[in-house]
Amino acid sequence: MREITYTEAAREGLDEEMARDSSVFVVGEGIGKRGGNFNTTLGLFDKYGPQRLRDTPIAERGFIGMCTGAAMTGTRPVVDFMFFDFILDATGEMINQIAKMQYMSSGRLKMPIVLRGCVGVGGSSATHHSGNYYSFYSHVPGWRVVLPTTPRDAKGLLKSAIRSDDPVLFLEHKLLLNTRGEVPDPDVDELIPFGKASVRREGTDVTAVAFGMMVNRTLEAAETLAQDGIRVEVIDPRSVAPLDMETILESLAKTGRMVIVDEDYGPAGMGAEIAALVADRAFDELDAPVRRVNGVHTPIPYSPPLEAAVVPNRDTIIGAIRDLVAE
Amino acid sequence: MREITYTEAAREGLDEEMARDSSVFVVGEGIGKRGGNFNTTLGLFDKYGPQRLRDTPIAERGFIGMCTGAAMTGTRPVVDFMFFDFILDATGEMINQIAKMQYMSSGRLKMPIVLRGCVGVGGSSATHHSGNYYSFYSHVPGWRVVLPTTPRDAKGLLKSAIRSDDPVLFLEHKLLLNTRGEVPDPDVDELIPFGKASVRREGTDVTAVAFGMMVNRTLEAAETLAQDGIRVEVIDPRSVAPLDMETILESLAKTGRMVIVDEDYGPAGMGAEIAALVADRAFDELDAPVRRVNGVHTPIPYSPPLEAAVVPNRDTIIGAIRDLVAE
Amino acid sequence: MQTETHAGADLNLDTLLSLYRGMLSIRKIEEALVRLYQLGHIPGACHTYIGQEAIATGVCAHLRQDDVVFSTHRGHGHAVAKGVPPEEVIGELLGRMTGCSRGRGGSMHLFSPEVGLMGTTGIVGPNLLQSTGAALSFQLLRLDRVSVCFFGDGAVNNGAFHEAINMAAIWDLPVLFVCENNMYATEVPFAYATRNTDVVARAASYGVASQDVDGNDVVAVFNASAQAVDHVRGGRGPYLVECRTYRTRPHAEGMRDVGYRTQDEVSQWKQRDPIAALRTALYNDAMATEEQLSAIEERVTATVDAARETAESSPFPDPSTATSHIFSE
Amino acid sequence: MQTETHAGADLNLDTLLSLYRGMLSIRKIEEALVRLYQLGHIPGACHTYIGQEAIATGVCAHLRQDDVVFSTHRGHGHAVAKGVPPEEVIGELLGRMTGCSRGRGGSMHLFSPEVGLMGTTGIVGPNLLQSTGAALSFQLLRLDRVSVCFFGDGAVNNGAFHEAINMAAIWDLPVLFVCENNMYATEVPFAYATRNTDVVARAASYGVASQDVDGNDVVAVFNASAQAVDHVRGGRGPYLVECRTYRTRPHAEGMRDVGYRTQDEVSQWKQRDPIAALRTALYNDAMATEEQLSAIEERVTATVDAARETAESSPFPDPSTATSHIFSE
Ligand SMILES: Cc1ncc(C[n+]2csc(CCOP(=O)(O)OP(=O)(O)O)c2C)c(N)n1
Ligand SMILES: Cc1ncc(C[n+]2csc(CCOP(=O)(O)OP(=O)(O)O)c2C)c(N)n1
Ligand SMILES: [Mg+2]
Ligand SMILES: [Mg+2]
Repeated sequence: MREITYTEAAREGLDEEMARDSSVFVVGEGIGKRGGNFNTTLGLFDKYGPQRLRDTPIAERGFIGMCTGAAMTGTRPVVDFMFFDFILDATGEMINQIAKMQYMSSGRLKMPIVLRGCVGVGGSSATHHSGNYYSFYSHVPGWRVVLPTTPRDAKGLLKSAIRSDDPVLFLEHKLLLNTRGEVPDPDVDELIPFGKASVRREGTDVTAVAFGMMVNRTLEAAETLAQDGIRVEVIDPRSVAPLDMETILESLAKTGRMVIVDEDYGPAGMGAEIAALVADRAFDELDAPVRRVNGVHTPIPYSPPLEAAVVPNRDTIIGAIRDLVAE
Repeated sequence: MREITYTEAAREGLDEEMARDSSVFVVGEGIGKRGGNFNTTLGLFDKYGPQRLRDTPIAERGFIGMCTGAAMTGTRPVVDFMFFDFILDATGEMINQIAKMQYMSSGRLKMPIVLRGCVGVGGSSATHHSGNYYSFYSHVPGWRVVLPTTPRDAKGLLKSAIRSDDPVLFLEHKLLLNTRGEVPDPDVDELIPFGKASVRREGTDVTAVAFGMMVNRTLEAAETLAQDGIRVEVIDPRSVAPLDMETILESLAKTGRMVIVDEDYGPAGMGAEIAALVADRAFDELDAPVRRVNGVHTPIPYSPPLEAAVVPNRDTIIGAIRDLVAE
Repeated sequence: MQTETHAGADLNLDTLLSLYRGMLSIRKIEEALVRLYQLGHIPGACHTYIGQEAIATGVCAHLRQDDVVFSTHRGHGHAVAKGVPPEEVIGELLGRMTGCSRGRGGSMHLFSPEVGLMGTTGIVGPNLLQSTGAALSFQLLRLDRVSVCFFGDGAVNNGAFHEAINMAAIWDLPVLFVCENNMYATEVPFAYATRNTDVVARAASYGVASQDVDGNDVVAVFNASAQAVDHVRGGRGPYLVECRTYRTRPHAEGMRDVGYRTQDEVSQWKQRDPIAALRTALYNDAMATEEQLSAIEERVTATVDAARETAESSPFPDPSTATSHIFSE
Repeated sequence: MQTETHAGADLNLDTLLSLYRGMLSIRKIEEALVRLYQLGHIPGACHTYIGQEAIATGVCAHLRQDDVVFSTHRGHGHAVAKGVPPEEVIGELLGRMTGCSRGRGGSMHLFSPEVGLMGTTGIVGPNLLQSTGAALSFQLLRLDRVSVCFFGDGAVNNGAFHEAINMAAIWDLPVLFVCENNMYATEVPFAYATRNTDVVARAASYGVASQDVDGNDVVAVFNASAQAVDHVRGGRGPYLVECRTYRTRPHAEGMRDVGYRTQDEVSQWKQRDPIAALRTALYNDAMATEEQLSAIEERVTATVDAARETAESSPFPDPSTATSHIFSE
């Protein structure tokens, strides 16, 4: 298979869906001629024109609310929002409207809208450009939330997102954008389903469930630990809502030990949910307490040494897994 | 001690703090001459005038952002927002600005702001007037979040909130507003600290941690269960951030069993966090898995039979506790 | 200002009677809801449209079924005018399975996409944005459908107004903004909440065509909307109509209604009742007889009575359906 | 439009030289930052103020230290003009402990409340609201302090603008809104993002006093701000000054800068450089000699060089402090 970058793969997926379905359109700041702050739409303006690649004013609440109305009336908006931090201004539209529209209308309206953009800490982006915030959208009902970590998943999940009649948050960790990986040929039309975890590495001693960029860090950690004979199974849930607990519990049944690695904050986060579910459903299979490795509970600082101190890294993860195995 | 309502108690606390400190002021829709949609400011307009009881346009993001600036410059705003659902439009200000202001300024700015208003399901308020949403503010750093359940706590916590130099979300379950309870005399000046749980009923068989309106429901359940000899210890954390895990773990050490009762959604909610912390810190003390009783994971419907079906009630709680004891 | 409906000027009798019937239907439904509320049969909130009927009626008279309407917390009138059957509106407020939202929504969440009612909203603002989005769909799909947003004066000071009208303007979207300026948002006067209460002038400052109209004069609203809908459907971009009006009941049923407006003000506006005004005009202009008009009133009353009975005898939704339709599959 | 700074008209030489020095300081700091960025020493974003120096300089010349400034992502110039020492600005972008935000913030989170810099923001909009809130504090505390908000044309179409200016108007709050209209928000032209690019007219539509000014003419900005600050401090309510200007560098360092504006446009604006314009005027009006001006330039360069060196030799923050100051206790 050919190797392309994460951004290229997602862009290819977008392009294919726009070609397939003329009701798909994109809005965002600088996603037109410019091709997007992260090159998410590079080249598409020339292909699909200003109606379907529509630059917007700086009005996040406005254009997300607008796209809500569009999704109710026959088109399929993709909102390219750059940083999750920016769309906190649209939370009202996302929670009160988008998430509830199908319910409020008893299923007579659909909500085929995709919000896509960056999350995550890295590159001294500081506290207004480093947010994660996805756990909240798994907490409230009504959203599909995906966090692809490979180019192949990025493409396949974006295609599924655009075809879905449900609202989807498609979140791209900024440090993954330029990573490369194998992606099937354009004619393959591969759709990756929501709620299906990917076992990224098999192992028998510890189950490590990791999200977003932490999948890569955890795979590195697993590689190192393998040299000491600690075999870590690494699971990438790929979507946080729905969450594929089946795959997670199957793995746990094999290993008896679990660590959850999430750059996002710990309290009431994804790790808490998984730990609570595991404690509830697989209490007797646990050989040790479920451990969580999270980003430090603080606003994200700018300066490199401070920034590095608040995100789990390979060593933090290795340490946590060694401790867990020792218990 | 005299008995007054929850709303009266909170209003008394607000009045006392406004009398004490002339830099305290209130903004909101209809909180001036009208006295507030929930009578939260009744009578105060006559006492403190339109400058300190300031009616606002319908601009939740606007007036919360404005009060952020006020709190940075020497005054102490209290935002009376009516329903939590309304201030989802201000999430950007709450997360990116209010929560981070002290951090971004390295502690050189303080953020003495209180946001107060209703949460919760009840009275067919339907999906735009029933939100809880507090778990998100325990997930992100920077907020104090209190959920008083008695008139006395409402008064004492509101007074603490107004005197605090940190931002505080003061959340009042709509079904608690007219409940009555004992409150010390006005001259007592009782402050209730954040992060200190209240053991509302002692017991030795099961620890029930309940939030908001669910404290009352759980107390009712405990009363019924006592007749069968099941002694439930009921803990009201009173604040979800900070969370008093010490009191919770102490109780668990005694009972070995725990249920968490929260009207709010389960996934990545407060119950998940407590269950995860318990699993992490008191794994060996658990005689049974920690159980969660939550509101159903759905937008809140209007019609009474539907609404009743999505909130835990006395019987749901009794059932969960019986099951837990039986394990 | 004095509402004086001139019936005969340019509308034919059928149209006038249909406007009369339309307003009256809304009024009778609202009156039925008030009584049901007072009897304790409406479990949630109820914001009536009494006094403002001319607006929904006059505007929706120009809409096709495939045009869409986005409304507010005060949306019963818009629902009815867009074609939601009375029993479905009443049923919804009673929380019944037969309500237009199947009992899930209540007063502030009325949905009937089948007839183009795309929702009322419990939150002030989103309807402005969503209507703009529907217009964007129609533009993208090259359809000559029109999107209409009803909103109150209170929404004008919200950021949603600013962002919506600006986007509608720059992209020439086919959306008609109808501001129902009843001078108050709950108890807060519009004149307190802004230094510029001239919503038409504000529309102009975004480059949006606009006009204002006596919102209690259904003929005036009808004529203004004819122009407005024509403008919008013709692809000439958005349009704003400001209707100056008044609600004669409290903000919501059960709320105290004192301290922010005078009894005098209320009575003066009651004298400008849009339904009575049209009735008087029809009668004065000798276009309809007292009997004709009374016959219409009787039929409307009978229809609404029957609708109320149907609604009241409809079942509540099954609690086991509380979680259906969160997602599409 | 042609920037032609008339130096002599009404300002004395000290003021003019101080404006010259002020603008030059900002420019030299920005140039140092550009070099540091190109060397890879600035770990995060860097949006320079080059070309817009007249605005911060002309406005802040009228402010007291206890007046407050709320700024944007393009805030280095405002920080310097309000009195943040150059080494603290450079240090902050380098992520050092001695930065004005102790290394926590970087370019878009500059704080120095000691001198009235209440923050720059990485999010477009909040500064409009916060400045209004500071003005509310001053009104409540009966202080004659002034709150100033700098914001770009891009912020004008955001709901925060609408809500902030409206509240400032209805409560007569002492806030000065300074719109730096440089015609683009990133690559999106203001003329695309709105049908009404006349920000002064928009202020008027909220009942807010306003004037526009050539933002590349520091004397014009100085004079307009004198009036504006006087108005605001005198308790006559908010005021908006629209400064028409241009950024001559890319939106942020490291960004491609093609496709949305012509080279021609950029060069034309470079010829209207505010610093060169003042220098020429001072020289033409025979108010200062070439030597005087060059001497100032040398001193400023030396100061900035020293500041850069100080910043570069400052320590990085201690990772163990990463979580301090989340809360007050
Ligand atoms: C965002 C938001 N804030 C506050 C409210 C509470 N509220 C409901 S209706 C209303 C007044 C609306 O006034 P207006 O838009 O003029 O409509 P009217 O009631 O006069 O028809 C308010 C403040 C709300 N529903 N949503
Ligand atoms: C809410 C929000 N949306 C988008 C951005 C990304 N962004 C940063 S600066 C900018 C353009 C701002 O334009 P303008 O206000 O005119 O200021 P200028 O850069 O021209 O000085 C954008 C879109 C942001 N920071 N915040
Ligand atoms: Mg109104
Ligand atoms: Mg600009």
